[in-house]
Amino acid sequence: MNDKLHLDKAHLLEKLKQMLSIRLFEEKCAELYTQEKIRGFLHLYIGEEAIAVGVMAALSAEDQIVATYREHGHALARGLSMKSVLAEMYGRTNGCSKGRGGSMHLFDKHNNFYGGNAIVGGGLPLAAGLAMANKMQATKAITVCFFGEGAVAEGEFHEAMNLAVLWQLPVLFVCENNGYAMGTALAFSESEINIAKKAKSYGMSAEQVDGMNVVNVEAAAIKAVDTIKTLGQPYFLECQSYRFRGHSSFDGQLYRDKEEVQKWQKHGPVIKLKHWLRKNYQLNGNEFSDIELEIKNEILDAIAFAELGQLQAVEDLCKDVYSQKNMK
Amino acid sequence: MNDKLHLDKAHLLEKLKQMLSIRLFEEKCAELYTQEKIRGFLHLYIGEEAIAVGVMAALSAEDQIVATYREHGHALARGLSMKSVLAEMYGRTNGCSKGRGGSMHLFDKHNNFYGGNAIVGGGLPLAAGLAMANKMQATKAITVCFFGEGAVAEGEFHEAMNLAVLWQLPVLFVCENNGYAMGTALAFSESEINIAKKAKSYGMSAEQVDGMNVVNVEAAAIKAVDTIKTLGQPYFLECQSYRFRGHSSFDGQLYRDKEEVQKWQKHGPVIKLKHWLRKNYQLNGNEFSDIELEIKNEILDAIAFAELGQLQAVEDLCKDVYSQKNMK
Amino acid sequence: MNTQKTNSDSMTYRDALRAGIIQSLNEDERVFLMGEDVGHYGGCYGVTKGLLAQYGDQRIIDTPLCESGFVGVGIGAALGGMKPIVEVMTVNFSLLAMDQIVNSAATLRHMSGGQFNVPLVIRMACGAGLQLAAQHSHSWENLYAHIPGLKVLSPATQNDARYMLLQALQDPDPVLIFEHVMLLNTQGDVLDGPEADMEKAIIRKQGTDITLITYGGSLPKVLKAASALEVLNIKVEVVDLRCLRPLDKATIIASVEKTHRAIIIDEGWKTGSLAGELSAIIMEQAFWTLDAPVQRICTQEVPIPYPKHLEHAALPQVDQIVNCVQRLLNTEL
Amino acid sequence: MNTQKTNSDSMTYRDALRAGIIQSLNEDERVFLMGEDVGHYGGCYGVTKGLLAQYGDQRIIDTPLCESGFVGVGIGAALGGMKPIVEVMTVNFSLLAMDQIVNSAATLRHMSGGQFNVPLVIRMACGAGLQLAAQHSHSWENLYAHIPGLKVLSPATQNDARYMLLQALQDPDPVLIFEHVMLLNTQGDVLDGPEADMEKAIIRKQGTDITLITYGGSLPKVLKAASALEVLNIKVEVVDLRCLRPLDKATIIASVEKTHRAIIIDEGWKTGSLAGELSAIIMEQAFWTLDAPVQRICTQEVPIPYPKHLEHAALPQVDQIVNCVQRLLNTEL
Ligand SMILES: Cc1ncc(C[n+]2csc(CCOP(=O)(O)OP(=O)(O)O)c2C)c(N)n1
Ligand SMILES: Cc1ncc(C[n+]2csc(CCOP(=O)(O)OP(=O)(O)O)c2C)c(N)n1
Ligand SMILES: [Mg+2]
Ligand SMILES: [Mg+2]
Repeated sequence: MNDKLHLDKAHLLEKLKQMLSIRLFEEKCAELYTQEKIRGFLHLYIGEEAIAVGVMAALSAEDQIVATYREHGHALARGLSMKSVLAEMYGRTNGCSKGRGGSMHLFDKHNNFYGGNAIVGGGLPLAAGLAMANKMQATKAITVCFFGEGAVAEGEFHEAMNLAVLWQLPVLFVCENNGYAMGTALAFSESEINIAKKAKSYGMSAEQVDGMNVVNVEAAAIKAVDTIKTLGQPYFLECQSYRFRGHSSFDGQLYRDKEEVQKWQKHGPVIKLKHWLRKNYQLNGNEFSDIELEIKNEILDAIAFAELGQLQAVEDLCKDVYSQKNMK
Repeated sequence: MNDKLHLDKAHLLEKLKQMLSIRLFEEKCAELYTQEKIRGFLHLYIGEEAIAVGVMAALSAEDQIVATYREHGHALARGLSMKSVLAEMYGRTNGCSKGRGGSMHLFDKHNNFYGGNAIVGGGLPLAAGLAMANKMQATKAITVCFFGEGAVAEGEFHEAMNLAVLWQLPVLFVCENNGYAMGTALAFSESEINIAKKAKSYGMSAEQVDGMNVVNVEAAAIKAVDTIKTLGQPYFLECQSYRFRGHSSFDGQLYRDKEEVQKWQKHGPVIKLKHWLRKNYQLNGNEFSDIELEIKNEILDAIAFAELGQLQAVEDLCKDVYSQKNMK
Repeated sequence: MNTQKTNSDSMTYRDALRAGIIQSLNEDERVFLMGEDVGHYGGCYGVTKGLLAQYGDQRIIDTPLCESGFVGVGIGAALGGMKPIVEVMTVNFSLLAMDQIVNSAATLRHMSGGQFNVPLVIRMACGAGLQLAAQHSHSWENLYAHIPGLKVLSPATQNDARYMLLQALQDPDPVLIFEHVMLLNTQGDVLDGPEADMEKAIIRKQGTDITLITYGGSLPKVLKAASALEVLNIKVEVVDLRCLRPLDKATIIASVEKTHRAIIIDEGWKTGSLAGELSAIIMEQAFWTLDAPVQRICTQEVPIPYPKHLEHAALPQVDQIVNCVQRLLNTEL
Repeated sequence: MNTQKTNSDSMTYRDALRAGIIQSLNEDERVFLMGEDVGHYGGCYGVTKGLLAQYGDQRIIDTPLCESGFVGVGIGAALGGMKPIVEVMTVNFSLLAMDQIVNSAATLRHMSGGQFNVPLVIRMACGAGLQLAAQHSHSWENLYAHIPGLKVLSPATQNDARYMLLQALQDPDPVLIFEHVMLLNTQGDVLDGPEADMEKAIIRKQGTDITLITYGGSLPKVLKAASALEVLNIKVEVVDLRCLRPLDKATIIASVEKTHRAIIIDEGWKTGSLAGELSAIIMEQAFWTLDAPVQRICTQEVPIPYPKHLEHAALPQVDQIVNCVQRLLNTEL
């Protein structure tokens, strides 16, 4: 199964770079938020980068992505440019959603990125529906749905799991289990805290993966995609991970103590892969700082791009509510 | 565990009489429906009587019942009079809901009968809430929630199961698996057709019971109630049964063939217990026809009662929308 | 738009709905029908009877009971290039799917800056009259007509039942169609095409004395009242809205400017009703032409009671309409 | 009703809400608070901060994400003799619980012939202004004000934030309370009791030239406009509805009969809004006293866009109100 998984240095360096890009990009976003360049809610993916990067590595261009409000990492890993993502957070017309959506609603048709959904669980039936369309049209595409473990308690999780298995839909469900839904620890929200086991109870193939290890995630995702494409069945991955930052821009984090956060940070996805590359592939300081520098320049370009972006005309306020044809 | 279960003739005769009462009462209701004495939807319980009768036998007066739109049997088995139930279907003020609810909305405070709910799955969280109130007020009461297997696909099933186990609520869920949700066979609605197994996946004690055998149902219910009251945990019974009549007043039953219905009718709950009593307790023709006669007279009294019932004054149309205190 | 009565034939509203579904399935292979009991059962009100046998289970799909789930699947399938007709058995259950309809279907185009659209049609039975009581008799058109991003249709005639679905399927955005249960058995002419664009109101009866504005299940009552008033020599103009979002304000205002009086007949509960919106629109756009205050005849503020006489008293009725018209014209007899 | 300003003190709307919750927990042991992140997190907007430590997890209950489930549990607990305060984090998620609210909480008393009642209070944050975009900025008061069996409150002042919860808990029927997010940080006087019954509107500013009717998050904007107009010597009367169902029609009509002109300011989308209902009520009950058509200033027909300037353009604003008043009084300067 892992024949598709290349553990050579080039491949791993690429994963490192992708995760680091997300990390540095979001650290900058946090900074820009305090400067009020970005407004609304800002949900950072910091600590969870291995999931999006590992899963996207297993996908093809025609595959479709459905994500949540915590989707910067998914957008970048899927191939959206920092420019279009940051410009969106600036609310500019050169943003990936023309500035209408902001951080929680990143969309990109070219990358089959079906967005940022800010309703917890809302993306699950939608992803099943995209998969149904793919099945009906006999395309090769599969649909991948990312969601947090908090969504598992929602009725829509239950309904989507049942429909996906009942109708044998080509969809990959990726549960990003970071242990908390806002301030609610998993044990306070689920009578059964093994999420993969819950998925299995619908007759779905499901497994738990170390979401802090990009190689494990990629390997599991490749296996999942193979299964979906060959057997035409849904598949479920529970990626165990951790959110290093607060839930969103406003979060006192009263619900967990610093020690817990620090413990997880020690095994962060970026640092883990970096050390591993050092040990086994003699990754040296220069190589790493070259990558870092490249990313930082990309971020600076993105900021310049966003700053130069236009604001939509107020006259266009009600644009894109209905199709042109029907615009009143 | 079965020390509470009396298999003596008197007890079994009582169960036979209760089931037969429901059977004959509903056969008369069907007749009255064709005479347009009863209107709206009429969902008959014929074939499933053993479930309500068996479960109610295990309950105490303080326990609470939440049922569905197919609840005539539950109401009668719980102790509502044929008079108040039939008068309700006539829409008269002497009905158990003062004539406001009709067949789908039988309520009775004295019997802790929390009604008839016509939204599939709607009663599940409500029952969990009643159980929560009992737990908070440290009463001995438990709450029993009846629902069909079709409700299992609803998100509310999932949400209620999780909350009941997570919060250890004293509630008994009774799934009346009659194989069909209107015209949709279980296999078309669930990827996992073992409903008890689904319940177990939430960490709930659950078992499958022969819903056509009142003794089995009563035994299982007694065990369930014991567990709930001693351990303070929810419990789940899947009672496998069959609906002999159409889903409601309008049903061509295109979705199943007569043979299937006849096969099940051979093992109907009434006929089964009747034969068993004949074989093992020398139930003789006279005994049985005496029971039948008694029931038929009760039905005639109920009709007379309903016919004499008053219609609510049109001036009171908007009564009981808000409490008196707040009436405008 | 074809309005000749050439080869028009008479059929029930139910059969017209079925004929519309059949045509849409025949004309576009991206179209499929999904909902509770649309297949083996034949539709809770018999609308889809026979379709499963005719089109197979890939295009006529029985869903489990999970309104939010299968409506969400419909939205996703529409995003993915299909043209789903999702039947939510009755509007009474649609609240379970309302989050998907309002927060996803209605917002996706806008949130994505116009990149994605949702060509989804959702059909629901609606309305009271069958003594189905408090949870099964709702008229919630205004809950949905309030939502930008949605279009809301209310076919009141057999011809609209026949053709509005096809018009809705031509629309790139999500369209809701409300089918009133009391219309299903009514018989009427079906032409060989729609009488007007989906978003246009139609004057069902010309008149000069007063404008009666209505939609859906109330239209037959209003037309009955209009005929009764005709005998009294009162010329009523009847506006059938047809489309509840967007509203055809031009037609409404033109009629009121002609008659100077209006009554809105709406089966929704009065408070917060679509009738309120219509009254407000007339206030804003035709105030100076009004000879009397616009009136509303709506459902009483009560969950529909089971008994026939109370259900009847709760809903708009012909005599109420007749009396209200007479009061407004000061032609009390 | 106590209205003296004796020992009144100033606090934020947020602190007033918390003080109200604390008093209700202290005064009645049947009261408990349940909702997403009300406990360990301290409430998504910090309203319930500290309550878990103070009252323990039997009375401050963090729920999983399952709006329909825990609202349904709240209804059942109310039926069972408790007095639950259920927090639906924000109205934006309330559609997931709307079936329970509308088909159960609102109907149980009626369906049971008055045998059962549901003394439940549901609190929700609502409104736009924080650039939270299309799925997180809703004003859906009218979706609920349309439903018989429910009562709907909209505290717009610190004093109402402080006391309306207690009034709601005295009510034997289900009450919804909408707390506008833009009010949370606003500071104001809190008296030692409510200024009026929960169902009464309050005239926040006396005037003779025109009546401005509003509620919730729009009240501060309307009062700002009123002061601006005062400078221009225009005497505006401001009606704060407070209770959106039932509506205090007497107060509304009395004011309009005095001023002969009215504008309704409502953050809901215009079409199908509560503002429409209010305009219709004035049409029906005060038409002959009107000197000009009633106007509505509502939110534009668009899912709220993310960028500040578009969000601002979508919502009712002070300058719009000022201009509209001037237009209506033909005092264009
Ligand atoms: C239906 C719904 N309920 C509540 C919220 C508010 N909310 C936003 S994110 C969140 C926590 C979700 O946790 P999880 O699913 O684990 O995702 P995570 O944020 O941890 O990535 C909550 C409660 C929402 N957006 N949607
Ligand atoms: C939420 C909801 N969806 C659909 C319906 C229409 N409906 C009424 S009963 C029913 C079938 C329910 O089947 P099941 O739960 O198995 O109960 P049974 O009728 O077999 O006793 C359906 C689809 C409803 N009442 N509520
Ligand atoms: Mg999480
Ligand atoms: Mg069934």
